[in-house]
Amino acid sequence: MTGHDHHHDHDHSELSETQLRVRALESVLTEKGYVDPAALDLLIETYEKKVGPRNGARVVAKAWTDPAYRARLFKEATSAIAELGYAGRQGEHIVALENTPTQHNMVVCTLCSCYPWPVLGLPPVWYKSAPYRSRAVVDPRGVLKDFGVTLPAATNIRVWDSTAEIRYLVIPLRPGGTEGWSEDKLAELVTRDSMIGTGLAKQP
Amino acid sequence: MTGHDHHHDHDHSELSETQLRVRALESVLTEKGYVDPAALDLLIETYEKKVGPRNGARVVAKAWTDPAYRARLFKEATSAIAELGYAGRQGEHIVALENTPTQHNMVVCTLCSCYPWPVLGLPPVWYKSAPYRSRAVVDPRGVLKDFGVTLPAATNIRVWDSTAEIRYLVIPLRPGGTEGWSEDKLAELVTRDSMIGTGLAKQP
Amino acid sequence: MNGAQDLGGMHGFGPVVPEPNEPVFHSEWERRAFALTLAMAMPGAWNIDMSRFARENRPPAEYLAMSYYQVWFAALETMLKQRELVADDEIVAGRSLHAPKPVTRTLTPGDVAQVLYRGAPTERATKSAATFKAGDTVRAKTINPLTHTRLPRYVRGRTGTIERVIGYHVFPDSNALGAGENPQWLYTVRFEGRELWGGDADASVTVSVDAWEPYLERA
Amino acid sequence: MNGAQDLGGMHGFGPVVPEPNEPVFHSEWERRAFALTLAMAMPGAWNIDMSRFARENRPPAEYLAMSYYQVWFAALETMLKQRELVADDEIVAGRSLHAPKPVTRTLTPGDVAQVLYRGAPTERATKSAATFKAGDTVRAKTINPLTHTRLPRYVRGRTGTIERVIGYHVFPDSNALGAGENPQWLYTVRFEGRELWGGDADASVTVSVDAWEPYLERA
Repeated sequence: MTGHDHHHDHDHSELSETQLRVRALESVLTEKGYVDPAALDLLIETYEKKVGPRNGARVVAKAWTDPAYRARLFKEATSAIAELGYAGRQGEHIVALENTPTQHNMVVCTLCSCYPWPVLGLPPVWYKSAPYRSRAVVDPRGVLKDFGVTLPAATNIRVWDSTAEIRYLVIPLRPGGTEGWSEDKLAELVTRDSMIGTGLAKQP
Repeated sequence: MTGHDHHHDHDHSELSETQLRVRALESVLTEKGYVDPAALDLLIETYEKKVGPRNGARVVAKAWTDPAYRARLFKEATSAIAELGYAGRQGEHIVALENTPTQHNMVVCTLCSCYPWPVLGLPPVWYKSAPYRSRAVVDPRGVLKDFGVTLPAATNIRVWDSTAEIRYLVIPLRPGGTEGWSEDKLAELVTRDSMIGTGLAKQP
Repeated sequence: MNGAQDLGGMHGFGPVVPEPNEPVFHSEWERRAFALTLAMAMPGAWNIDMSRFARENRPPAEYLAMSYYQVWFAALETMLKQRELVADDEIVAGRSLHAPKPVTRTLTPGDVAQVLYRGAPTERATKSAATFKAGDTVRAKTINPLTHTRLPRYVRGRTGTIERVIGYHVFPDSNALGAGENPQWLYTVRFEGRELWGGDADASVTVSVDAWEPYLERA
Repeated sequence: MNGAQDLGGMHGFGPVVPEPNEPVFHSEWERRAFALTLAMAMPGAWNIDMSRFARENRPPAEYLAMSYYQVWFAALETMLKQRELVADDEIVAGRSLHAPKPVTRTLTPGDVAQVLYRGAPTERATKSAATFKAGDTVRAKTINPLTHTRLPRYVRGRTGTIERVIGYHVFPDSNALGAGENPQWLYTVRFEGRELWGGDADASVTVSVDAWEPYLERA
């Protein structure tokens, strides 16, 4: 009944059990010729090393500096993002959401873990967790508080529940005091959370 | 991940842990003078030995044989039931529900475990369980199937979710072929489940 | 609160499994946890709505993994600690380490029969006339309080019919908070199964809940 | 299904806890479970909606107690067994004990980049005109299928506005059952927070879902 301690113990034994089961299943699937371990390695390497929120940050920085790109991005994000070479799985149909001084966007998937992989990589644990999925749609300001973010009461909050195959990318507000910055330098200000809507871009 | 086996192991260690915790807490509460173990024994004895579905069966058998009692029962069940000496905790406000050939009643408490203790005793595990609480309100015929009961498609089913302090007692249909039976003999046909609505009275 | 206790209409729990010849209790600790819960209500001075909230107010994964008397016992511990009747170190030690808090009454063996027979009726003298009458069409309000409520999610926003004006009863949403009994008119509201679950649902099913007036609006 | 996966609006899970400098994976088995899941879709010949249903279709207490990749892995095992690609004794033994089932394609290292880059678009050539247009007022239908659906409980029966006609997309409710892609018009439907959660909710909040035409009716 000491819910917490107990659950930790539980998790640990569960983890090693899981580790063994996963290894066993991989052996079976490999022996049967259903999977090629080298392909598995490549899949892992792709999402661990190559695809991540730096992709999205480049999209945002370009949108901040290039008005024509910004226009294409809000008109048809999938192709505008593909211009930078980002496309594919879990980003087949992307929509860019424009934060403004009066509207803040926040993205969630209450039913599972839908997330725009090509621009943000794989979702963090909190994004897939019950606390976020349950509360984002009913108490987005409370969720923002968990991230240390307080928006003005006058800012409207728009929550997007990713219930279909459309993936949403928030384009945060460009911080003041960054006039004349290069795209590369601006991209450093773009955090993953600012593109989900649980954070803001860093102040310079 | 072998959900079932795993959960059983989990339950067993949890049980002994719980056993120790309950014993420890009883010692603390007794030493502090908050509880008297003799009063605890009496509470347990009351619900383990004295109060149970035989009480409700007597009410039903009387309602089957005594039209004036039946009328009082459906008009004001709490006092009609008190005539037989059954009253009190978790039965302060009782309503009797009349099964007819065209309407079957079933009682549930989706939010916790509300149950008419003075006439039925303490609820069985299945009544407090997630399968019953989740399904009774949406699929009562499916629940009845779990109990081996099939009602005619033409019978309307009325489900009562005990969300307040009103406690419901189903008065099942009197089985045919019991003309002239004594109340005592009839009471033998009245099962607990028939007074919840997940069963019917036994056939003679 | 929209916790794991609000189970009406959820899927995935599998069949109902009745236990043949089920005993009243399945182990000695269940007997004691049950009796302790009943006996402590008097010195603890909490009401049934506070108890229910203490039971449901836990992480859903925990609520669903615990047996029903485990939930009761955990809630008893919670309430004892909240009121500083028992301290954590005493629970660990299994004995009293601090002076007891003065309590107004404890349950004696001589009290038991009478206390159980009396129960705790929730009907109160009316202070107002009931707004609705049998036959009225009402809608269950859309509310989502973080605190205790007895309006299940599956009826919120749904339209039904007042079947019976039950009486004027203690309002759990207030009583659970220690904000007074705040009695309100209580009604049995009957809903068509199809109103609750949609056009594919069994047309022969109706479902009722007992709902206090603040839960309802005229439809 | 109204399983534990349908979390929108539930209470009791506590705060969101971001992890500083979170790694992409937290252990080697997460890496392998992730990659196995992606790689097996080709020989397994299941679609994403079947995968989602295999993940959510488990007892709620289990779903909530498992980590996310544990859920993925359990679903992978389920789908492999359902299709008889792997047998229980092989899972226990950790090696192949029976002849493999013929599969049409497996994922080679040479495929990976292209397969990921291509993805699996769900838009299809339209076969009908969209019933609704931007600005229309619609109600999310009351449905409670035991099978896979992407209409969360918290919007059912609620009235919102069509904000955007997205396109004509594969319908998960059919696709998850192996009953064909059955594409349907897909819309972004926006709801006022107060319509979903009641008058006490934050008036500055709106919430949208993407909903296929069969989920909607004119309000």
